Formats: sequence, C-alpha cells, structure tokens
Amino acid sequence: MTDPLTIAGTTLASRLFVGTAGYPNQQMLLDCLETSGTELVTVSIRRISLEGYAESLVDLLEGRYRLLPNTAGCVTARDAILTAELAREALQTDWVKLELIGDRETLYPDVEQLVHAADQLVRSGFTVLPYCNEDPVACQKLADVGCAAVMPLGSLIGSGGGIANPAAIELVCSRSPVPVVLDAGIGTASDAALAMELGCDAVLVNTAIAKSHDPQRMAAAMRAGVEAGRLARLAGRIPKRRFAEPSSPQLGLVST
Amino acid sequence: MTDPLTIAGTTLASRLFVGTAGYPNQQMLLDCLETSGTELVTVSIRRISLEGYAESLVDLLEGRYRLLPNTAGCVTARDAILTAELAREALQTDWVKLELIGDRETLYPDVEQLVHAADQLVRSGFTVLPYCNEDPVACQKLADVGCAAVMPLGSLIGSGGGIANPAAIELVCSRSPVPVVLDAGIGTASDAALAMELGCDAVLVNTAIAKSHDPQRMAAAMRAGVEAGRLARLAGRIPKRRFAEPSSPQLGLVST
Amino acid sequence: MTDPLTIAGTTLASRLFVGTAGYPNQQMLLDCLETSGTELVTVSIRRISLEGYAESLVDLLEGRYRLLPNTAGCVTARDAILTAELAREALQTDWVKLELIGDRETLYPDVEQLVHAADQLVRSGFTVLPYCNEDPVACQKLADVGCAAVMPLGSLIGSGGGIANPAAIELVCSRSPVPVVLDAGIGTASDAALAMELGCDAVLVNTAIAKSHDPQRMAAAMRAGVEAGRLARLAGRIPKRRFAEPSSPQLGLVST
Amino acid sequence: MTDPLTIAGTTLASRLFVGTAGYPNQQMLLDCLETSGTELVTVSIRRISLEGYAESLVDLLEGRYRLLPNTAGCVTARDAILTAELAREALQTDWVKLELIGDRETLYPDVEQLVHAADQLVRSGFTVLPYCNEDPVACQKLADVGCAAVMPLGSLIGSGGGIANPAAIELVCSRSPVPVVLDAGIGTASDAALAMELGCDAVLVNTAIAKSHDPQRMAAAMRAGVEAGRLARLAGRIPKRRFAEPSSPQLGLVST
Amino acid sequence: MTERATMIRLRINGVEDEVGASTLAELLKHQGIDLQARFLAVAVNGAVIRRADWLAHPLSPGDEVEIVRPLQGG
Amino acid sequence: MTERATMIRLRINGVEDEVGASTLAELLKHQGIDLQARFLAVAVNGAVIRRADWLAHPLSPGDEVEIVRPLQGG
Amino acid sequence: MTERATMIRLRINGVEDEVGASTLAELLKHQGIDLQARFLAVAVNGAVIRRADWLAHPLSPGDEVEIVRPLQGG
Amino acid sequence: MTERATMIRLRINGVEDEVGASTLAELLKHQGIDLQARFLAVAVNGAVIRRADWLAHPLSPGDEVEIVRPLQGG
Repeated sequence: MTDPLTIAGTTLASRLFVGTAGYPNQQMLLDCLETSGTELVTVSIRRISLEGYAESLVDLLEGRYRLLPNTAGCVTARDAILTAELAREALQTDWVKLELIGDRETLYPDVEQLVHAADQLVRSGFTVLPYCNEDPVACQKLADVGCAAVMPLGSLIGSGGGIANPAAIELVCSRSPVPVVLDAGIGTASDAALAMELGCDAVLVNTAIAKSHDPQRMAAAMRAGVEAGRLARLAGRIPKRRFAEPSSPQLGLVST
Repeated sequence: MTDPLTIAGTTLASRLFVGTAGYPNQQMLLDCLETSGTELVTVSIRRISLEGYAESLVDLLEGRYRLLPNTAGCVTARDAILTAELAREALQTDWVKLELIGDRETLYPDVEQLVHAADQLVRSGFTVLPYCNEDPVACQKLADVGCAAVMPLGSLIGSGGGIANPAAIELVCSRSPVPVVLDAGIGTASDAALAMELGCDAVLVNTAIAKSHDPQRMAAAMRAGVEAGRLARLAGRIPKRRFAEPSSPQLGLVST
Repeated sequence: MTDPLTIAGTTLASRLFVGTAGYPNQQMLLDCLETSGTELVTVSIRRISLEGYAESLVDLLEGRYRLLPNTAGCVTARDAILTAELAREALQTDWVKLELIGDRETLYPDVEQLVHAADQLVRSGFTVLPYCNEDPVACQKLADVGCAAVMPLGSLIGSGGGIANPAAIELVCSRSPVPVVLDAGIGTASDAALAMELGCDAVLVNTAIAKSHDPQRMAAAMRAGVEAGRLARLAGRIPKRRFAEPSSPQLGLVST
Repeated sequence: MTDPLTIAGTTLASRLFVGTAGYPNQQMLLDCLETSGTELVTVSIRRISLEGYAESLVDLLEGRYRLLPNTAGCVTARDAILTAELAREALQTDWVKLELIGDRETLYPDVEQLVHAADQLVRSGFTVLPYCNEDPVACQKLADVGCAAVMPLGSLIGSGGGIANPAAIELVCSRSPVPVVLDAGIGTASDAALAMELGCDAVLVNTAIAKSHDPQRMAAAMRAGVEAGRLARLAGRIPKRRFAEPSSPQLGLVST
Repeated sequence: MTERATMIRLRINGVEDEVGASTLAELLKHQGIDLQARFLAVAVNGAVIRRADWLAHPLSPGDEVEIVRPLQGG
Repeated sequence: MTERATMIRLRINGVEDEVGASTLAELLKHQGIDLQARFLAVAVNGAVIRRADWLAHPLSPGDEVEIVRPLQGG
Repeated sequence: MTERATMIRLRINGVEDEVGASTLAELLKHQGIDLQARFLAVAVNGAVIRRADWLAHPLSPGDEVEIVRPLQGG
Repeated sequence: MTERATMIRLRINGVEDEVGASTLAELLKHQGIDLQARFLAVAVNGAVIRRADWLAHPLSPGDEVEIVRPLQGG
C-alpha cells in the first residue's frame, strides 16, 4: 500500500505511532516496535539518576525509528518548553509531542496553556504535535499557531476507554487543516480501526500494546487495525440504514 | 499467522467469509474475493431463467473457493430444505448456510423453524451453518441439533448497522460449543474487528464490500479488520478503566 | 394525564409494573409500590414451606394492586403451565407472566418453548404476558398465538444493563400488534424513559428499585422516568442532526 | 420534593432551565414554560429594529421567571462582555449565560477566550454561567475565576444529539466545585434524565421543546425527565453486572 | 387423622413422605395447613385440584402433590 | 422430441406450461438446457432427481419441476 | 428636534446614519423610541450609558451607538 | 578537579548539593557522567547549554542545573 502520511514535510509509511513505556522488558519493546511496523516512537525526557548513567533505550532505537520526545507530566508551559528544548539538544530533533497536563489525576490536557506553549515552541523552530482534547476550536487554534498535527485524546490516558466521543473526533478530523493523530485511550484493535474510519490520519498507541497479555501479538493487531481503518476510510463505507436490504437475488426462489 | 479455523473438520486459513452478490460487475467480484483472502464464499440457488442458460458465476469460482450455498429468502422449512438439497446436487457440497426468514421486510430469522429445519438437514447429512439471532438459547439449540457453526446477526441484513448488541454476541461466543460466525450488519472494518474481539470465530461480509465506493479496497480493509480483531482477541486486551494511568515515567520530571 | 394502557381489555392508568422481590423488608416494599403509582405487581408461585404457613405477602397487596403471577425459574413448558394453573387457582386471576428459561445462568428465555406454552395457556383461557427476547419474529408469533402483550428483555434479568439493543426494541415496538412491556435490565430512570421513547407501552422494574440504596426514592424516579419517556414519545422528539442549529436569533447581534 | 438547587446564593426549586427561542408562537412559549415548572429562562440581547419598537417578550416573562440573558452568537470577548453589560442594564440582573463561540458553524465554545471573558465579568460583579465544553480542566478554570456554575455541552447546539460523551460529563460533575448545568444537545426526556444521573445539577433545554411536534407535552416530558434523573441520582442506582441475577426466589419451584 | 387412616407414600412438594391421609383435605390438615387459608393452590399429579374438591379428592400411593402459594417475585 | 410425444401439463419453476416431454431429460432438452451443463439441479414434486436419473425419470401430468443453478448470493 | 439641531454622522446598530441629535435622548426620540420603554439598554462606543444619563449624554460625530432589548433566546 | 576547586552550592536535578566544580564540564565529570555519552542534555537556570559549551560554561552559586536523557515514554 502506498498511502503515506506527511507531517511537517516528513513522510511516514506507517500510520501507527507507538509509545515505548511500560513493556515487560526491553526485548519485548523492541519486538513490539518491529512487529508494529511503526516508524515513529515516543520517548520521555527525564533527569538522569545521579547514581550513574546506564545505557539508554535510545541507543537501541536510534537509526531504526524516528524519535518523538514528549513533555509528559509537565503542568506548566515553562517546564514543557524547557523539556522540549532539552529533548531537542539530547536527540537532535525538533519534533516534540507537547503535553501540558491540567490535572494530575486525569492527565487531561490544559488546552489554554497548550496553545501558548505551542505558539512559543513553533516560533523557536519546533515541529509541535500537541496532545489535546477533541475540541474543534482548540484544534483549530493549535493549527493556527503552526502545530504540525493535533493529537486529540480518544479517552483518558491509559484507560483503554476507546473513543468516547466519536462524533467530536469526526468533527475535528473534518475541519482540521493539519493531520489528526488519535492519542490516548485506544484499548484494542477495533478502536484503532474506528479512529482511522472517523478520519484520523494516524494513531498513537502505548499502554494497549505494552500491557496486553501478549504485547507482540497486540502490536500486530494494532498494525492491522490501523491499516483496516485507513483502507475502509479510503474505500468509503456503506451508509447505515435502519432497514434490511437483501444481498441475495430476490427473484427466482425455489417455492413449493 | 497460523491460526486456522476448523468447521466440521474443514480447516480454513481465512476467517473472513465473503458473499458474492451485488458487486458492480463480475470482474470486481473476482478481484474483491482475491483481495479479501477468503476461502469460503456464499452463493444463492435460484431457478434458471427459462429463456436460456448462461455461464454461471460458479464456473469462475469453482476450484478457487469453497462454496457455501445459502437458502436466502426462504420462509418455510420445506422450501429451505429443498433449496439445500438442490444446492447439494448442483454444487456437490453438503455445506449449507441455512436461512429461514421470519419476516420479509426485516429479513429477521425465524429461529423456531430454523432449529427444526437444521435438525432435518443434519439428519440428512448436511453441514449446516444457520443464520440466526444473538439469542444464546437458540444458538445452543442449533448446536445441539448438530449445526457445524452458528451465524448470529450483528444487525439487519444489508443495514450496515454494525454490531447492535455486543454484549449478546459476546455472551453467545462465550457459551457456544461450535464456531460463531458473525453474519449480517457489518458495515465497515472496525465492525469486523469488534466481532472478532468479542469472540467470534469468523465474519461473513457481503454488502459492505460490494456496495462500498471502492469495493476492492474495502475487501482489503475487511481482511485486515478480521485479522486485527482476531489478533487482539488472542493477545488479550487491557481492561477498561474509568481513570487515567500515565504511560511515561512519573519520576524525574524536569521542574523549574 | 389521561393516557391509559389497555391490556386484554383491562385499563391501567400507570405504565410502570413493579416486581415485589428482594426489598430490604416488607414495609419498604409496600412504600415503594405506593410511591411508584403502579397498579400491576408481579408475584411468584412457590411451594409452601412444610414447616408451616405464614401470612402471605399477598394479603397485603390484595385489593390494592392487580397481581401478575409469574412462572419464574421454570425450564419446561409443563412446569410453566402447571405453575400458571396453580397461580390461577391461588389468586383467582387468569393473567400470567409466562417465563420459560432456556438457561439457568443467564435466565435467557427459551422462545421456542415459550410460543408453545403460550399457545396452550391462551387456549386454556389465560391472559398471557410472555417474557421474551427482542426478536420481532418471535414477538409476532407470541401475538399470533394470542398473547395479550409481549415482554422483551432490555438486558439480562437483574443485570441493570439497560437497553442493550435499542434498535431491536424499537423494531419490535413498531411492528407489534399487542402492547410491548420492557422487561428485565432496567437499571435506572433514564433506561425506563428510553424504553418508553422507543415505543414500549409499559416497563416492568424490580431489582433496580429493590436493590437501590434508597428504594423508595428510586420508585419515585422510575415513576417519573416512565412518565417522561411516555410524554416524550407522544410529543415527538426532534430529529438528531449532525450539525448545530442556533436557538437564539442570528440577526441583530451586538458587534463592535 | 424539596431538593433545591442553589446557584450564587439563589435557590431554585426547579432544576430545568428553559430557553425561549423558536416556539411556534408566543402563547405556546408561555404554556411550555408554565408546564415545564422552570424558574429560570434564557433570553438573548439583540439590537432593536430601527423600524420601531414592539412589546417585548420580556414583558410577559418578567415577575414570573428569573431571566438569564445570554451572549449567544458572540465571537469576541469584547462583544460578549458588552452584551452582558447591556443585558445587565436592560434586565437589571447581573446573571449572564456567557457564550463565546469559536466557530460559527458548529457553535462550539472558545474556552480560552471564555475563561478570560468570564474572569472580567466576575470582576465586574456578574454572576457568570458559561456555556463551555466537557473539559474538566476548562471547567475547573471557569470555577477558579469565579463562575457561579459551568454549562458544558451534551452535543452541538440544536443537534438533539444527546450526551455524546457521558464519561466526560460524569468526570466534570465529579470534580466541579460549582453546579454543573448540562447545556446543548438534549433531544428527548431520557437525555435529560441521563444528564442528571451523571451528576449534573440542572439541565437547560430549548430546541428539544420548541421544535417538538407537541411542545407543551415535551415540556412536561422534560420536567419529568429531570425529576426522574435527579431522584435516581439521589437514590443510587444498582451497579451494572455482566451476568443475570434472578429476582424471584430460587427455591420452592414447582417441578414435575 | 383417626387410627383407621392407612399410611400411604406420597411425594409432597418434591419430597417423599409417608402419611396417614386418604384425601387431599386430610393431607393438608396433616401438614398443618388451614383449609380456609387464602391464596393456596394444590395440584395432584400435575392437575390442579380446586379448593371445593379437596375434601373429596382421594389420594393414591405414589401421588405427586404440589402445595403452593404466592411469594415475592419479579 | 418426436411427433409421438404426448403433451402434458407441468408446473416448471412455478409457471404452468404444456410440453411434449415424457421424461425429465426430454423436458430439459425442450427447455434448451444442455444436459451436460454443470451446476444444474432439478427437483420434481419436492424431491431432487439426481443427474444420473434424468434420462429415466418419467414425468406425469401435474408434476412440479424445479430447475435451479447457483447465482450470486450473500 | 428643533431647527437648531446640527446633523451628525453616527453608527447606529451597525448602520451609518446622519441624524439631527446632540444627546442620546434626542437620538432615541428621533428613532421613535419611547424613553420610558422598559428593558432597553444603550451603549455608546462600547460603554453602557445608564438610563439616567441618556438626557445628558452628548453625541459626537462618529459615535457608535448600540440600542438593544431582550429577545427570545436559548 | 584539582585541589584548587572551590566548593559551591548548586541545585542539581532538584536536589541541593555542594560540589567542587567551576564549570559545567567539571560538574558532569564530578557526577560520574561521561562527557562523550550521547543523548545527554543539560540546562542551567532554565536555558539549555549546548554540549560544545559545557567546558567553558561557568557555574555560579545557586545555579539550577538539569541533566536529562531520554527514557521510555508514551
């Protein structure tokens, strides 16, 4: 299939982005990434342990995947911006998944601060992909300040709740001038397929793979789910009808 | 992937069954079947036109696909049984998708008659796959009389309504002693994936492919959707939670 | 409001039927019935304890409520019919809520046997209200054999799952020649309202009231919910639209 | 029932707020308000027609209902604030339903501007009830700047789409320090009941009543629906279970 | 019961028992049931015996007797 | 068909017709059907007549004949 | 209005107009508005002018005047 | 480090410490960090100090130093 996604001039053959946290072990992570077919994986930026420096996960990922550092956990624009700048220095990438959490318990984004932080980062040369909510006005503002994509949540981070508000996601997709990446809440493959059918350009999955009973198989499931949903979107689904419509011919029945 | 489905001793590598009606043209049908990866396709049995005999669709399908004749449109056990017997003679197969319609407008099955007709056909040596509803007791009875599988509806035939009652389908799957094939109502790829995640062993799709704007691409979508859902089912999804759960590490955040 | 329901020639001012099982105590049951405004309550028929005979619940209900004995728990037509006949003798009513369970774990009805038992009971002069599923063909058959109403399940008995398949309930209601009483699964007041909006003529509630933290208040809630749904059904709801439609005038805005 | 709602020190016996736009005629509006039992009705503020001045709707409402002027249609904080100030002068009330639309087509709120405008209005002595989205962080900010309540949308204004994201509304309700009034999207009585069950303190309805086939009856339905949902919330619903739970006694069945 | 009552084996509400009762009425009294109690119903061998017939209805060895009353139900 | 063929009334695929055919094979030929054509099936009076029996199977007045083949189906 | 009223250009409810009015009260009268009418509100250049100040409030060329009242609303 | 290194109080990754380091490079070495290690990034007082400047960047008492690297993340 040749149906690449382009974000900020970069072409990605896979529309599945994968998070790297919470896998049973590092080998499983690597196997899952391989199986998923992803080309873009997220990492966090964290203070080094002062007890010493161990080999980084990134040594294993570098060169094989495009890295998308996040600002997970940041609650102020200032911390998020500094984290983004440190990420740029550490990873030599100007891409950042901008997270600005408004509430530590729900990890729901603070869209007001998000727009301001995104604005500043764009001005500083970053390619910003903000984790936001399914608010079409907020998504428009994020695009207006120059974000390369928007990443609305399906449901709360790590909840596996799927897409809680399909109508809103569809609305965001139908109006967004930049690619829409469904972030957060994907619990299983049909959620990923649905996201793509609603018009999302890509899907980011982490917990649903990492915490599955069989992560590698779930990675394969998500890969297939994203592909299924994307193909269905492109193919154009039949409308929903309230009534039945026979598929087999209605004439010529055997009748005794 | 080696995860074959066995029905009545026959092993099928693909868990997607495809109907052959309603495609824009015959070549499109053949392309869709090829793309779908299916091994089992449904046909109807109809009186020949008395004006003459044309080459049959079946000449094109034979040898490439296992054929599953249906009794679509039959409203009496007698007609359904005779249609099954004619199908056996015509196609030299004892497999039959048994349809017994209780209402011509909704094409809803008549499960009471269905159980009796299935019973008779099983006694006559047929391998019976009945189109039924998502009634766990009816499905159990169909298995009890010897059906090789049960084929509950997701929603009304041709409606594209998806899976109207996921809890009931899940219940049927959890208790059925024979394979469960989701029949009717699939509208898009995520529906197919969801069916498999709920525990269905296979999915039958016709209208959603045939009437899509791009049938061949939708065939590919359905193939991927079934695979996605099956893999997710096998992998074991994360539980749904009402609350958020951070994926990135919670310690070591940059904090100014 | 004068919008009575007529079943088998009997007029009921309240469209809420209430079950009498599982309340914290008998006084609470009586208070709940009073608050609910119901006129029809269900009872079971059970073997007397051989240790002796205590005053019956029915002594308290008699004269205040029409009693609807059920055949709950019966798994054979024979037992259900005998239970109905004993109920008629004990309560001097020919009304019966006919339950014929096909599976002890899910308490799902056995519609095949149900139709046969209903047929026999109707012939014996009973007014039969069968607990069935949301199968429009089965409901039609039950009406055809002379049932006075049909009582499809919303979801499994006692599950509080609400109306699992609204489209099917709506379909049953749109085609049923006899009143439709939503039975089983109601968990809260909005479920009852939705049932009525889908076209049900009445709702039967038991566990949702009896096991609520505050049963009497939930009885009031159910009463209001049934009334709300019935009024909304009669009023005719606005269609669902995918787009917004301003309510306030669009002209004459203050604009600086 | 004595279960009043208090907003900004004002006690309201009815938890149903009603909009005054779009009724077939003025008498119907008055009848609907009467039937609904509401105590708080919304009005817009519009430029007078320069052709002359007609008797105002408000002459009819004054003294019977508390008036809540809105800033419907405003797309800038400046216009919304001026409209609020004009409303205060015209109606001698400092209550305002603050609407700040971010998109004229969807009428979706612009929460970023909303927070700023609300902040200013609160500082100017207004009692601000902002129309917002189901974003718990935005709702918290609105409360933080001193809003007297928050009014998240159920779905798009006038769409009748009901509550598109119940989990988010429930989340907002569970965390909001001020009353939550469900605004926009209510299509029928069960929507209103559900809103209250999710924890909303009140519901605002306009189009669903005004554009119903029988507005007055729908007004009664909404009144009952709000009451039903509120009672159910207070009573405490039974949990949803995946399995059945018999209501009738399991012992002592007749068994032949 | 008088001493003349012959003991017969019955199945009463699913339980085998041997009682000295030759009619349904005698059986009910033997079970401690007030014959005037309302809302009772009785079946023997799958057929309801109306209250008016309790006195006369003879019992035979092996009879299956169901004695029921209404209880709470859903 | 020879001139000796007697005309009989049949119901063929639901339509009354009078044809000069005394066996099923003759009828099929009369309908223009290639007896070797694959995927055909025929029933007379509700019973399938296997292909091997077409030649021998006699037709009687009033027989109901179903001649079918597979078509597209869902 | 007297003949002494000078004509000034205003923007009234978004529409440019030239009127002979030197105070807000004069403008309102000129527009045919009853100054005692309830539920009216007026702003000039974005600031609400309270009813008590209508008589005294002078108008200047280019003033933007908003005259509003409540209407049906949701 | 030579014995001449003066001890200064810094806040390193949120923790107050007193170290004998006058440049960022010295501090990193003191923390046991390989200056060639890839994927490291450092900020002082909220401003990222590029790797090329670590050697020259002087530390002052009270400086807030952040030393980070990429980890797993979602």
